[in-house]
Amino acid sequence: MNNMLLRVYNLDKHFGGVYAVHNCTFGVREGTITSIIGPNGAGKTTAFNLITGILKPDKGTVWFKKKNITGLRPYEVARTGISRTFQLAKVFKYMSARDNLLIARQASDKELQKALDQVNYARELDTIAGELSYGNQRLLEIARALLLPHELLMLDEPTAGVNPKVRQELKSILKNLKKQGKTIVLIEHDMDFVMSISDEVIVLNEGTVLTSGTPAQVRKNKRVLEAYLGK
Amino acid sequence: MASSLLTIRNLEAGYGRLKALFGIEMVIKPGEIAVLIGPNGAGKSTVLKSVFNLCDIRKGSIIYKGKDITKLPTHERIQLGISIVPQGRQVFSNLTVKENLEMGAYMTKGKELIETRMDEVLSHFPDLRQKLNANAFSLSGGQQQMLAMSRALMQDPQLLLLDEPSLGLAPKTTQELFQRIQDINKEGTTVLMVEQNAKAACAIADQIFVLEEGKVALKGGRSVLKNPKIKNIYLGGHGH
Amino acid sequence: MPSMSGLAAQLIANGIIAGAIYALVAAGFSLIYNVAKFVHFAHGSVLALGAYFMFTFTSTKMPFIPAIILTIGATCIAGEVINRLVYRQLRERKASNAVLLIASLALMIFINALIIAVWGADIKTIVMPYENPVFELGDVLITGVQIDIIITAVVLLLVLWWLMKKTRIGKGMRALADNKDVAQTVGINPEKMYSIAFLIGSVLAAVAGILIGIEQNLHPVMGVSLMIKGFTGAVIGSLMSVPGAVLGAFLLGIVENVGIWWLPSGYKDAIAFALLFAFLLFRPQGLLGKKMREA
Amino acid sequence: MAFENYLIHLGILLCIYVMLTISLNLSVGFTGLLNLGHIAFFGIGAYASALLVLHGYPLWIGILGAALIAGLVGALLAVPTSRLKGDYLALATLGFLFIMGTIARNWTGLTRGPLGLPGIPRYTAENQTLLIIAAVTALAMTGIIWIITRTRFGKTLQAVRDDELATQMLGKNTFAHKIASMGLSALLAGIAGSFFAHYISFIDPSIFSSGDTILVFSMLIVGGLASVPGSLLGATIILLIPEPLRFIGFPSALVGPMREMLFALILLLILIYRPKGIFGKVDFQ
Repeated sequence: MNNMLLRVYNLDKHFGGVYAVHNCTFGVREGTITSIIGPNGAGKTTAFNLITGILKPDKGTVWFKKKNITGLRPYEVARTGISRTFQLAKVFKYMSARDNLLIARQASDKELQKALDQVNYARELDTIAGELSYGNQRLLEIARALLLPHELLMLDEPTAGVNPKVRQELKSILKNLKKQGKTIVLIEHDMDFVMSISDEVIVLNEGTVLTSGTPAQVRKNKRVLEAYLGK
Repeated sequence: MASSLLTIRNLEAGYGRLKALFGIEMVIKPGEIAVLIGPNGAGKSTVLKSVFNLCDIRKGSIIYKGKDITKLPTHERIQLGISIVPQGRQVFSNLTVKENLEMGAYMTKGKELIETRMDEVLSHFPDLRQKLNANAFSLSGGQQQMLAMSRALMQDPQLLLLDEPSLGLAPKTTQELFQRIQDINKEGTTVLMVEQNAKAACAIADQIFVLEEGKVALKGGRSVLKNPKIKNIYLGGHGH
Repeated sequence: MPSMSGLAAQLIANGIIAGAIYALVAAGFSLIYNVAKFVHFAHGSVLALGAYFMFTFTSTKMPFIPAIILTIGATCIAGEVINRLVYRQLRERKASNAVLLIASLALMIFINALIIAVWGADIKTIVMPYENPVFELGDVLITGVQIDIIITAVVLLLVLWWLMKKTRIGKGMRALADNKDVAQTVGINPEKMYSIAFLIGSVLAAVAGILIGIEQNLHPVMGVSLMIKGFTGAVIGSLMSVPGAVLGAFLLGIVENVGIWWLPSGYKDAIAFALLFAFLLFRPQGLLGKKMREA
Repeated sequence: MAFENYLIHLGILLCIYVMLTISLNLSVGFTGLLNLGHIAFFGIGAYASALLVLHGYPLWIGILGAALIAGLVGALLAVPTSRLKGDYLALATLGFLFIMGTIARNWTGLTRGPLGLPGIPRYTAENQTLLIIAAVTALAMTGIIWIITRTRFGKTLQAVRDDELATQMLGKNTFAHKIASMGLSALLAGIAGSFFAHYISFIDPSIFSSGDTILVFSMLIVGGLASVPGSLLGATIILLIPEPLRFIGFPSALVGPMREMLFALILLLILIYRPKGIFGKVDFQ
């Protein structure tokens, strides 16, 4: 059993009396694809923002490669080897695709083109990011996150707003990355996508972990469907 | 057409480049409670926003009482008797409860008419009556949601659109809220509601639409939740 | 030699007079900021226009009251012209607040230059039909006009408070300032509200222009320094609320005038800028504002 | 002969405004910092250079002092202000401009207050040589900015402009980048200030003027944000358009205000109809 690359203990974060995340504890095993699912407002994106330093937790700790990274600033977290994308793709809209990628890592055009091919990005390096379709902006952001030297890739709803063809490609892309030994954790709503590629699924509800396990275990668990359909 | 208060025909809509709906068909009869459920990102809220012209409609049309209102500006829809309670307990936090209600009747002329309607509305939400002079930000989450609904009711709408009213509310408050929605419906207001808490919403619904990826996947009465397809829609596993 | 406490009393009185003027500027400015959500820096120049209109109308020997009414009317027209020709065009093109701020600075420069071109750069004084008696209240010397300033400011601010609290239009503006999206769902038309906010702002600017024009003399760039003082007062009190801004403006007037007890009078402006800078950096929400959420 | 001198005078002014516009472009156009305090650094540079030389230091110490002092103040100002967003950053930097004006007016011991500093020694006797030096400096600065914006540092500044949070998540200390951008931008403005002081050989507190702030912003926006050639063109257009006013025979009292009204009007029209400017592709955020 490979060890836990990322561990989160009793994370708490509330906004004006309402708990976004409460006593949230989970781990991500190295070399796996781990998905975080749960109904709207379950605290999935807040958990991502707490791990990557965008939000400071009120209580609890975050450990990465056995090092406590709680409270580090986002650029410090990135330098420890965590690379992430955002719920709404955040590309540098006035810069070309090439310049977007060069911020992550200096590389030759050949290498950059290879990074883009890896995510089936269908446009040249010179196109300005702002003029791309939403799907292509999403792929560019993922390619950029892959180029940044990292050991953990965090994707926040990678399939959101992406057409079904690209969605299938994303599945194969993530599987290839896993083959190369990458560890991936993603927030996702498309259940077909989650159930078909995840080694481990963590179910968040009302800011805390309801259950976790293999896709089959989670699908069978009555309380998960109940969380979605409500009491 | 008389049998339909609101008809949505082949609706395609989204936000800028992001498409969310891929052809929605829906007929809502006067006096019923219609509920839209479905997994996250299925486009539930976008349907509601399209009826109120709060997003970009690409194709299809919205017929209200036989009239095509797809392109009608927002404030004219209010005069037709449609009002909306947006998602997330949106209130005028720095105004008092009474002022929030008065703003609901902003387009109404005549002080007495506003007073009588305020009494009617407060009869549905009695605990707001004691808080009339309190600022809205001092209310609890549940009270804020009830204030947002009362503000919409001040327009005496024929069609009330509710966007996830139970979000962030405790189960007990949600039950109380749904009871109030039924009372309001009994007095003749048609309700179109988007809800994540599918079980509680379907318990009071006359017609249920289950949305998946911008299309209506399932339609039916209160028994629709028992349909085995629900599990696949919510937890995937269509067998690829 | 007046006793120490006498001098202190006089400084405080001067502070209240200055505070009253700054409050009128701050009220107009923060109303527009709250409702239309951008910094209308040319508000001071509109005030200066008011003063110069008053100068022109009174120099035609017309009676005092019609001169005041004409001045207010002309200033309101100027305010609406600015709102419609510049800001509305920018809003329709989805310009960001940064663009609106730069446009307001350009307007400020434009109006100041216009005043110099039309009225000339020399100092002007408004001829008062009746003389300006000096009263002695204990150790404090205060002129009739200065008393008028305080009374007019207090009355106008109370009327503004009543208008915002008790009338349908006032509540509509506060609702729009609070939550624009929800305001539109109840049928409030933002552009109409912006025009009304500008109208009220212009009336306040006109009255402030008249009062200052009578009490001090007129110079083309008077609007800029008054705008900075009114704006500093608004930031100190709270940009988020008109009452907060008014309180901050009175506070600034007093602190500035009492401050020159220790510092040479030339440093009155420096006190204001130091306060502005400190509040913008360390407490942008002002004394009364709620902590703004960072994200 | 007189017309030739007038052209040389215009040439020197143009070089100074190119220095100001291209340096402003670095912090506003390339890094997205709405810095309304740029003219404060121009003034600081002018005073620093004039005071150093008037106190007996050689000219090159004056220029170096102007650059370093303005640059240091720019960097220091960036530390507290770069936490602020959009409006508040603009207001704080504008506030800084007014503060510098007040200090210049009241610190009579150092700056002789409203009397200003007369008799500032010139770089060179004839204006031709000064024009050449100014042109070389302006083009050098333009070259430096052109190169910087193509380096990795320059690309990161543009990433900070487009999305600071995403830039942080790529391991970049955006706080340090913003300080460096403001510092360098101020340093170059300081040099422009030194040129101005030693050319006009008299400066007073009015150098900290909001009018000039709008003038340089017009030049920047007309040319286009984040466009180096745009800044050159913008400075030329805005400086030359009002010049004919001098010859139409308006009373001299009218020329000054007419000039200011004209470029304020041009800026408003550009903001409304062509916010991206001629060459620009970046909008204000």
